Amino acid sequence: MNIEQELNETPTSVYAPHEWRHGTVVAGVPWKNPVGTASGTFNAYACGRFYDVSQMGSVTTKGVSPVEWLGNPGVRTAESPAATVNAVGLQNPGVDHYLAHDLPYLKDLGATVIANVAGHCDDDYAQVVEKLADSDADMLEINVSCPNVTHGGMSVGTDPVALAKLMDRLRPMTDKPMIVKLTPNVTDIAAIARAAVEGGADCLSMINTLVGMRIDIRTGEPIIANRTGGVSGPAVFPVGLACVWRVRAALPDIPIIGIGGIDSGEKALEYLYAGANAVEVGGAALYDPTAPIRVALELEELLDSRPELTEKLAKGDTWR
Amino acid sequence: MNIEQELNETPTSVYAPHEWRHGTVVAGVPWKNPVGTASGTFNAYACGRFYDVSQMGSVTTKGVSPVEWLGNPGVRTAESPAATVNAVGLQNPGVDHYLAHDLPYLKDLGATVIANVAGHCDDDYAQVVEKLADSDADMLEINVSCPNVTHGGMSVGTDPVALAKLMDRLRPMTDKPMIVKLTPNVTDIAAIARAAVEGGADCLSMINTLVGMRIDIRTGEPIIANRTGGVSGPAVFPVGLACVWRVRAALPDIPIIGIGGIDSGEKALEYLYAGANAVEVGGAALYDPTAPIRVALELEELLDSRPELTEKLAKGDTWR
Amino acid sequence: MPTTAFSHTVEDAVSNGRMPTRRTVDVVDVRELTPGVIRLTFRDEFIAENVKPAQFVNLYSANPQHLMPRPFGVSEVDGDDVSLIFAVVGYGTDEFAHLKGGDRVDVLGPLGKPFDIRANADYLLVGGGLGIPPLLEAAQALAGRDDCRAIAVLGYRDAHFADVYAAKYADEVHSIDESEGNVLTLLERLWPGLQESGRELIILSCGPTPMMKAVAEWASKRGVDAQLSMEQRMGCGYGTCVACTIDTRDGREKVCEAGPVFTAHQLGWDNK
Amino acid sequence: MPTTAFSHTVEDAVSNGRMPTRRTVDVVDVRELTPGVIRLTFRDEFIAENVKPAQFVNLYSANPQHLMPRPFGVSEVDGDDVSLIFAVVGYGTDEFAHLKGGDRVDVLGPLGKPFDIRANADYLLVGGGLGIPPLLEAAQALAGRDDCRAIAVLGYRDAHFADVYAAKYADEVHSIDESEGNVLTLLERLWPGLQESGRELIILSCGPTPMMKAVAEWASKRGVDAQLSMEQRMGCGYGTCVACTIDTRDGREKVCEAGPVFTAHQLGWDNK
Ligand SMILES: Cc1cc2nc3c(=O)[nH]c(=O)nc-3n(C[C@H](O)[C@H](O)[C@H](O)COP(=O)(O)OP(=O)(O)OC[C@H]3O[C@@H](n4cnc5c(N)ncnc54)[C@H](O)[C@@H]3O)c2cc1C
Ligand SMILES: Cc1cc2nc3c(=O)[nH]c(=O)nc-3n(C[C@H](O)[C@H](O)[C@H](O)COP(=O)(O)OP(=O)(O)OC[C@H]3O[C@@H](n4cnc5c(N)ncnc54)[C@H](O)[C@@H]3O)c2cc1C
Ligand SMILES: Cc1cc2nc3c(=O)[nH]c(=O)nc-3n(C[C@H](O)[C@H](O)[C@H](O)COP(=O)(O)O)c2cc1C
Ligand SMILES: Cc1cc2nc3c(=O)[nH]c(=O)nc-3n(C[C@H](O)[C@H](O)[C@H](O)COP(=O)(O)O)c2cc1C
Ligand code: FES
Ligand code: FES
Repeated sequence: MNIEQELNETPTSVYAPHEWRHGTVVAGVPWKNPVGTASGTFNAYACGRFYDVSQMGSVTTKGVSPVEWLGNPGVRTAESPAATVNAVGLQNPGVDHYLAHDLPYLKDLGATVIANVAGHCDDDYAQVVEKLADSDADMLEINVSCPNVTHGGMSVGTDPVALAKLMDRLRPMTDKPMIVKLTPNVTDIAAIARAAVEGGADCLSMINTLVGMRIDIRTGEPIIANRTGGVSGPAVFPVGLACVWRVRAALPDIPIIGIGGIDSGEKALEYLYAGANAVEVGGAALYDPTAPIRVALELEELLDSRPELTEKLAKGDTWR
Repeated sequence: MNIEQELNETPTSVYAPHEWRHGTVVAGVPWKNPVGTASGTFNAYACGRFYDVSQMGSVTTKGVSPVEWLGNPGVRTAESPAATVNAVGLQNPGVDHYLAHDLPYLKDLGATVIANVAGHCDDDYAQVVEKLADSDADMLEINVSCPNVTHGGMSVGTDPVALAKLMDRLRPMTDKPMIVKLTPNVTDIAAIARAAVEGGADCLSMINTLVGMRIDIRTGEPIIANRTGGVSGPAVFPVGLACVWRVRAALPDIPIIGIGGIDSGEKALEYLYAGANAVEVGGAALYDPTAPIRVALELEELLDSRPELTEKLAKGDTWR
Repeated sequence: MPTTAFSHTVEDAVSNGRMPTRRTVDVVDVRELTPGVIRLTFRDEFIAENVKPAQFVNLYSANPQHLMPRPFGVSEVDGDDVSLIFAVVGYGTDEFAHLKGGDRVDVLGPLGKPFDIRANADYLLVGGGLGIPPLLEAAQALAGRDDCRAIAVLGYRDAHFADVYAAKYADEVHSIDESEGNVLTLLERLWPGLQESGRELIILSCGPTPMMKAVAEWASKRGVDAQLSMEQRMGCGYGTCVACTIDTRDGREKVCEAGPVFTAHQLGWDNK
Repeated sequence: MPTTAFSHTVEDAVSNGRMPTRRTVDVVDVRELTPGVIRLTFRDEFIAENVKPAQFVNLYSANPQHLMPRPFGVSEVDGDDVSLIFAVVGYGTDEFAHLKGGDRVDVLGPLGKPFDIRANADYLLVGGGLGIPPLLEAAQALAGRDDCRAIAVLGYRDAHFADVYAAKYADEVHSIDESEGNVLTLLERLWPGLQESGRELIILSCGPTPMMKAVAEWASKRGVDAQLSMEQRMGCGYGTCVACTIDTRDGREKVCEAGPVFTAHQLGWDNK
């Protein structure tokens, strides 16, 4: 059997409006299709030049902090095989700017919006969640998995006790579905996942980037000013898939958004078969601006011949 | 500057004997050049058909257990972007067979041999080390990082206490330099490295494979019978490099063998600049049988123009 | 960038007593035999001179995200031209199907243990679907010999895509498709006439595992030796990674090195 | 395999009010101007029609292990043909240097904020080395206009590889190499004659950062406005990843979106 034959031969436009055939529900929130954009690789204005971002299952905005953050200095990106290494360090103009600009802009377009929440300490996260609690954001994603900030970020996401404590504080602040975004840079991702769920997470997303680096052999020094960065792109695909598989095995009922290395409908489908409720496209958008919408369209065609799967998705259930 | 210009234009043969210009010393053991072969991707007879394996800086043999192990059943390998996922499960004919066949064969050829030691429990490791203690092996590598066995393997390599206990037992059993091979599938590789060194490791090697998987979208089931496997190949390069960088920062004096995604002299050189004493080529040999010797030759040319680095290597010192 | 400065020529390998490593060769011809079944011919003197029936070659994708070997049995050799026949089933075979004469492709080989072809015997070449190619190569190897007969027994799903190649070399070609039956149907039909020559009868077979198992059992009941060419997912194809094992009476063996050819006895399919 | 079933045509994008995404275009010509410096021409109607001076395009490697964009300033447009000039410095540029007419390459663009070219002014196009290409495009844009003059001031390490292209469009071309001095040497030499037209004098510059800084300071002292085209490593080239920032008086800005062109004032290089 040729996989290609599963795909419709009539060209489907990545630019034109589309009637989605296979929607899903993630932690109670309807998505037009099971494909979103991952945080930090999506910018409403930049991506909106290339395709109608409201057509995505959801869009996740860049990590937002209580005040403007400048992120890391200098060179922030390097290439690695089938991947990129990035150390942006969560540069963003702060939550007030977000509430005044990006969020209303996206909601006016009709997008389903996940607000990614960043912090250097528990107070930071709490301040952002407080401001987003009654906003128009559809879901909040608590980013405890950024490898490129010294405090907060991954240091919380690698420690089940710290994570449970943070969730105890954030959970009562809003009724919005709360996603916890997990890092693969841990010994036992299921243990962290359990801590997040016990702390009240409605949903988990994984994976954030793997810690990695590149060195310039002309100078012998790291290419990225921050020295190490986060690896994303096709290279991390099997790692993200195994994380979803393991967490699904440990927690049969929690909604999971699968992220990591997705650049085609087939790869998105693998995540659904591993037990994800939905997926997000990250780094692929960096070298192919319409990758997220293309993946959504490709997945749709693959789902057309998989009624058992689409029935489950429609109800918010998962394959396993 | 064009990197290509750094390379000699005269073809160098991967098949013919070679006079190595830049040797090194790893934990007291002289290597003809800083490039070895990684365990599990090297078989003396299979690789020896393609090139003179004694020309390598070292060769590390497949994990060896007290008795024959059959490894995992069924499909053991799957492709992933710029990588492979494998779950061999340490199939090997046992230490007695190793001592009777592979080891003498390699020593007769003049190879510098690292014997990779596998076990399901501390007793297993001890039995193998005991038999290898007075063998002709030049170094022993304790594999506490295989992700594809249920007991032993990675379960020891992710737990500093268990690792220290194992090393306390193995260390007194032999005078041979003892390498501990680390897994990247941990929250803090430097903590594991410290435990290994405190337990008496003379050298560390890293990384073993990352946990990953692939799913067949025709069936919705994992391709590999063991479901998850270990990811190796170019994709893991930036992860391995960052592991070496971090362990070198934590432990300035311990010899380190850098492994992970090396398929060219440039990539080998990045590891040396990250602080490795030497490197090993693993998965690249699976799709290019002469990759290990080619990498050694490429690195040699790059080292020709880096006398500060080669001086350090010659003494067994590192760049950082 | 840098790998170019190293010499990988076949002559260099051979003069140093080594097997040539992965190398880039010219594609001579690519044609579709029936929808989704492709015959690809490339030029490589080393493989052409050395390959034996049931040995295989690795092809490699030109896309460096797809690194793993794609093993294919050799189906025919013509001068320095080496032909394969394969089904398009995934990424690599789709890519190779779109090559054309004048393109280039990376290969390694010949690899694996061939059929054991003994003197003075009659050979039943029993192939199913994409297991047929190595049997064509076996027919070609037997074609020159007076002391052997080659009787091809080929089963297809529908189109009889390989009959024309089998007919070039085999003494007899019998083929069948699913509308009529399978190779067992043919074997039953042929059996009475097969014992006439008085020579030893040997089965060489390649195809889907259930088919080969049935063939082996059929042969065992009749006291006929069978050699079966097996498949397994491969990590390297040349014996270094231990990915490709199957369980045999001799233990868990590498298909790429101990095989792909195993006897029915080794596989435990001879009911002994 | 699957991405082919989707329509990425420029017409489709434009008719839906979108910018066309990454697409494959035909390479028309590739030539080496001086060792290690390449001029590559590809055909793309959309870029040819829309690109403005200092805007850039992303090229992408055909090797899917090398995914990141390679940004290059456009140096000339001729009908639908778009030319770039680049130095071979790494993997991607080496690959592009080996393309030839008839090959294909993936592109995205035009990207970034162009030079602000106002009416009724004299332009000093001050370029250094591989910063020269966008200034050639600026010269071309100015070539049609009666109300502006374009004076190219070009500095090279050795070979004056771009003079011939500058001379096609600029009113004057002055160039220098390291054996004689740098662009500052030329600016000093030209300065007395530059004020004669009475029109506003504007500097457009691109080149190594130390050169641009010196040019900006030279301009500032003389009350001349300077626009500078900057470089930074890019993750996407179109504003989505925030990898490409530099620090300006307006904050930490994306070079690919707020730039590559910044004023000397924005960069804090005007000593005000
Ligand atoms: C010794 C041997 C001889 C073979 N000879 C032939 C032949 O003559 N004609 C023919 O059509 N096929 C043959 N095959 C099967 C052929 O190797 C696979 O169909 C082919 O590798 C699929 O590659 P792909 O890239 O299209 O599939 P993908 O699924 O994209 O490949 C991914 C990986 O899985 C491996 N793989 C996928 N399917 C198989 C399979 N069935 N067997 C082994 N590996 C697989 C690929 O090699 C690759 O490493 C042979 C297999 C073996 C082991
Ligand atoms: C807006 C802009 C316009 C440019 N215009 C030109 C031009 O007209 N002519 C020209 O010769 N060069 C130009 N450059 C620099 C050019 O982009 C790099 O030389 C090129 O990307 C190097 O690619 P590589 O694959 O050969 O290098 P590699 O080192 O193999 O590339 C690895 C990664 O690093 C990036 N990279 C490496 N060096 C640079 C660099 N100096 N600047 C930015 N990214 C880099 C690459 O884009 C790639 O993502 C421009 C850069 C920018 C940002
Ligand atoms: C440039 C860049 C910036 C990112 N910024 C964020 C961020 O702000 N918040 C977050 O949770 N994840 C961030 N990520 C991680 C991605 O959302 C995603 O989890 C990761 O890249 C893996 O998916 P991919 O392989 O599809 O890129 C960022 C990734 C990249 C490449
Ligand atoms: C097929 C295969 C088998 C392996 N077997 C072993 C083993 O027996 N012992 C061990 O310590 N590492 C083993 N490894 C890990 C490699 O030695 C190496 O650490 C890893 O593959 C990363 O390097 P690479 O990216 O160069 O392949 C194996 C890897 C592969 C691909
Ligand atoms: S495929 Fe590697 S040993 Fe057989
Ligand atoms: S390169 Fe991505 S925002 Fe500029």
